[in-house]
Amino acid sequence: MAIRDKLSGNEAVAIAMRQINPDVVAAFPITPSTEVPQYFSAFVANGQVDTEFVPVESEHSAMSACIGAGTAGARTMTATSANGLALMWEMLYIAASCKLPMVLSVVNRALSGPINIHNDHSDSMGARDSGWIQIYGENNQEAYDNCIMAVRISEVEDVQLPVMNCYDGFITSHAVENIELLEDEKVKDFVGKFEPKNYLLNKDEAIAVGPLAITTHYFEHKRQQAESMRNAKKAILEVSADFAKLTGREYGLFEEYKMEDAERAIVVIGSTAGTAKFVVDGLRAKGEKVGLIKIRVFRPFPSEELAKALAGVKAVAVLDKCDGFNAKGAPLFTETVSALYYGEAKPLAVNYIYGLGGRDVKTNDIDKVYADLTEIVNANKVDDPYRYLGVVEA
Amino acid sequence: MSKKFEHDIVPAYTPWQDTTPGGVITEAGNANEFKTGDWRAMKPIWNSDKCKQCLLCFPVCPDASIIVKDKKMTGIDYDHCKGCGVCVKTCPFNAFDFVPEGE
Amino acid sequence: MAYNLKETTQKPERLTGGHRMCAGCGAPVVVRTILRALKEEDHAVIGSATGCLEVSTFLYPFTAWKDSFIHSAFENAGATVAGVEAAYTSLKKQGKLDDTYKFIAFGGDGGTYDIGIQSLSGAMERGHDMVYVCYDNGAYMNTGIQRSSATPKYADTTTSPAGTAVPGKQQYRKDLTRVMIAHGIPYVAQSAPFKNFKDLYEKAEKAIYTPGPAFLNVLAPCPRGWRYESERLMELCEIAVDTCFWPLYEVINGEYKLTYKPKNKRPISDWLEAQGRFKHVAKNPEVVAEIQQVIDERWETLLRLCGEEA
Amino acid sequence: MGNMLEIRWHGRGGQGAKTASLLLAEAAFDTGKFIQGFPEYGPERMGAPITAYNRISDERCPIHSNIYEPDYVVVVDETLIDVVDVTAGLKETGGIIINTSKTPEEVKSKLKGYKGGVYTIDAREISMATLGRYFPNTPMLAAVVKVAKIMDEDTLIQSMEKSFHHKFANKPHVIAPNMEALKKSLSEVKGA
Repeated sequence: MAIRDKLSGNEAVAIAMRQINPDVVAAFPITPSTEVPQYFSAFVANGQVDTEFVPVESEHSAMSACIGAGTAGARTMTATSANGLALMWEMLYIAASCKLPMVLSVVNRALSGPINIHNDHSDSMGARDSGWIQIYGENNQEAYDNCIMAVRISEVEDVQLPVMNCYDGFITSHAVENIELLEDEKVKDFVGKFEPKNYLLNKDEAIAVGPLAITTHYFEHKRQQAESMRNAKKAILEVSADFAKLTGREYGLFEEYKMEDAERAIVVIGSTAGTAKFVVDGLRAKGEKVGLIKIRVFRPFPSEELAKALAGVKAVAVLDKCDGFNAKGAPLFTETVSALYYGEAKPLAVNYIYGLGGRDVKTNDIDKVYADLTEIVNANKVDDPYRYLGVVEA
Repeated sequence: MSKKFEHDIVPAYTPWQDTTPGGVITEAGNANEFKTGDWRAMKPIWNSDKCKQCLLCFPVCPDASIIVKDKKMTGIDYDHCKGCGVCVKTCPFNAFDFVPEGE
Repeated sequence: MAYNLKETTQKPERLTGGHRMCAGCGAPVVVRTILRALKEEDHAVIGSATGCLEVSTFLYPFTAWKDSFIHSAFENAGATVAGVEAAYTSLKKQGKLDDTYKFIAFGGDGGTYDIGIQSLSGAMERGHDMVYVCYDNGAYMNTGIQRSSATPKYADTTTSPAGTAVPGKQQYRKDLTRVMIAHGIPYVAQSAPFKNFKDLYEKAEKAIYTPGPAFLNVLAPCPRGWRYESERLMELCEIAVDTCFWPLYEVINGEYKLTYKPKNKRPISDWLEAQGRFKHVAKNPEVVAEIQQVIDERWETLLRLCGEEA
Repeated sequence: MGNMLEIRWHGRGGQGAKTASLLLAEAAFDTGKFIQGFPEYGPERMGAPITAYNRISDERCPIHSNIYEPDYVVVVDETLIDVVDVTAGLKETGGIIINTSKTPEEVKSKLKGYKGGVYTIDAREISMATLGRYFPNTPMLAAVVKVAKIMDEDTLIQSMEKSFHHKFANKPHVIAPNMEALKKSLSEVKGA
């Protein structure tokens, strides 16, 4: 059945791409995503895929070529990191506004400056409002699984939006771990054929894409785009349910870990969730009622569901692997708190900015957060909700 | 979602539910339905008797408004002609008059 | 088949009227001729950089393009159309498509010489089977006549205004055609709407039907930016060509060929005096002499490259 | 994670410490273990000190941090002992394996009073004798497998034979020398 292997996250994603066999991949090298187009170009060189690989001269052109290819009627994929994603910025918005299915694997890395090649989430979090669906994985298995599911999610008829498949640079991208792969045929069947409705290379109907839309039309276009993002939540759950039937691996909008009776909880994204689960197990063994929520889908943000999941806790710590520079709290925190505002209960909430520029996140760091939550519960108030974890203070 | 309009011409302030997904237009060349003739301050008038059918007026028109049928100039498409006068100036045989619009 | 203007009128119009370009604009004249060079049975996908041409021909919900058209941004027409071409190559290879498609990207000089040059260079270097056409009107006309690297020296633009201390743009124009020739692609040409359009049509035909990347740099007068009466479009092109401000030539696999040599080379003052943007220098003998010298040098270099006698 | 084994590798960029950690992960994976193999990435180029890690366990390990209290440390280049705190956090129930021609007793003095096991292997000599070139990976891998009892020797030999056949499919003549290097290393690790 499933194929047991040991792979790095980048290898796993490249294999997923081989199995998906997209029509076009256009990509530019940037650490730590570089290996994805490298591995993939070897598949191209060895005739293992039908893909036209376009080794562009910049990430801006990577996304531009993907937009050209996608609108032409090709199933299209790419990968990038950090400054590469930043250089794509303008085109990210355009891809989303064209309602263009596409999968971009974002190997999360800190944005310059100072220049730093290591992991945090400042790249994709900056792009959170570009109109892309964002799915985050904890490890190589999830990066692989999400890559395959992203293709389907992206192409759901009332969604038709591009998807970022995000996973942590180096920690996930370069670490070799056990993984279960699907057989090529199963992936092929799961993703199915790409059948775009309107496309440039339709000989029966020439189309025009990418208009100037002035005040009479622009707003309605954006409202329609917003609707697609609203529709995405259901689509993600449906595709994930199909994937679970195939693999037994269940995915939702987020993962609840030992949350049933939890009084203190951490909300976190990415590989740190694994480290935190280990800590939760330790504290649970000591009888502490702690739990964890790992956000999988950040766009669309699962507000109602998250508020419900946190309704029973007394205090929650939201961990952001990027700063928001609004002097008040980082993106996941502000989204979580605004979700709670409309929820049935409002637990005390605190934000920790952590792990910037690859600062290693140890089990002790997570221990400290749960300990702080205990203090917060005891005091029944949060003095300063905007905190840092692991930064060196004077 | 998305209502099909004639010539794919989505009117101004159309509800978002009815606008074309992703701003795609599927009726190629529907700009033909948009009349730019009212931009004209000056109007070229073609005099068929002076015309030698050299057809130089045809490629120089920015608005594809020189009507050519079976390799013969037959008239001007005033729905789209903006009155730039390039045809007037280019014609080696002075076959066009150029007069203020409305005269 | 030899060029015959009358025959070309039989071809379908691939850029319709009803677009919003200025009255007398040179760009749609260039575009119409280039598209006529397509075989009737061939499909095309046209791309455009953001600019006058794009915003005027695809103002929602109206498209003036009879073929499939894509616009995405300002600096990336090369990459965007390259992506479309890659999709075609892939789908064709997989047997998912059997019609013939041709790919043409248009960009103004701002979108080509300046902000778009990286994407253009990349697309040409990678060898996509596409044509990139620069309609060169010598400034950022879409945003209100700002100088570009294609703007001629001394031109008065809104970001190189003719002032009391500085008489307009202070740099000579970049020779983008030569830059593209340096890419070693199979076909590069410089053309303009000229006489009966034989030059432009034939170059477009070669560019489109030469396998691999091709680049056309085509002069496209802008009555507003250059400040001349709109009806003089063809006259302006003729002056540009006959003064050797804008020589007509092509380079096929590295071989230069002059496609038009003026019988009597006109003085550059004819070019300067024809346009309001040079009004402040057109009568200044020192400036005119300086420009004339540079025009002469560039022309002689070109003649040498084309194996012509001066 | 009851029986999780954590290993830290010290090497110099270009010497293959990262590759060695991945080979170890692969060998352990073949015995049905859950593994992690990851380098600590930086801008380091050839020659700079680098670190790589392994976790080997019976269950999937969710932790994604570096390793601070390893069970074993492998030093691929003995000159690093003078510049890197190689025994930092090293458990005294475990040990350190150093690539050197010296005996464990001779290097012990440089280990800041570390009281755990000290092992040495002359990977250079073994590599030169078997492969004719200096590739310390295979000897170091053999040494750590033996010292840390990651698997029995026969299992390692079978696993590596399979791996070499796959890896060197295009140059089968190097398989036998590599196998020889492996076996020689298993018998030449010194210390306890």
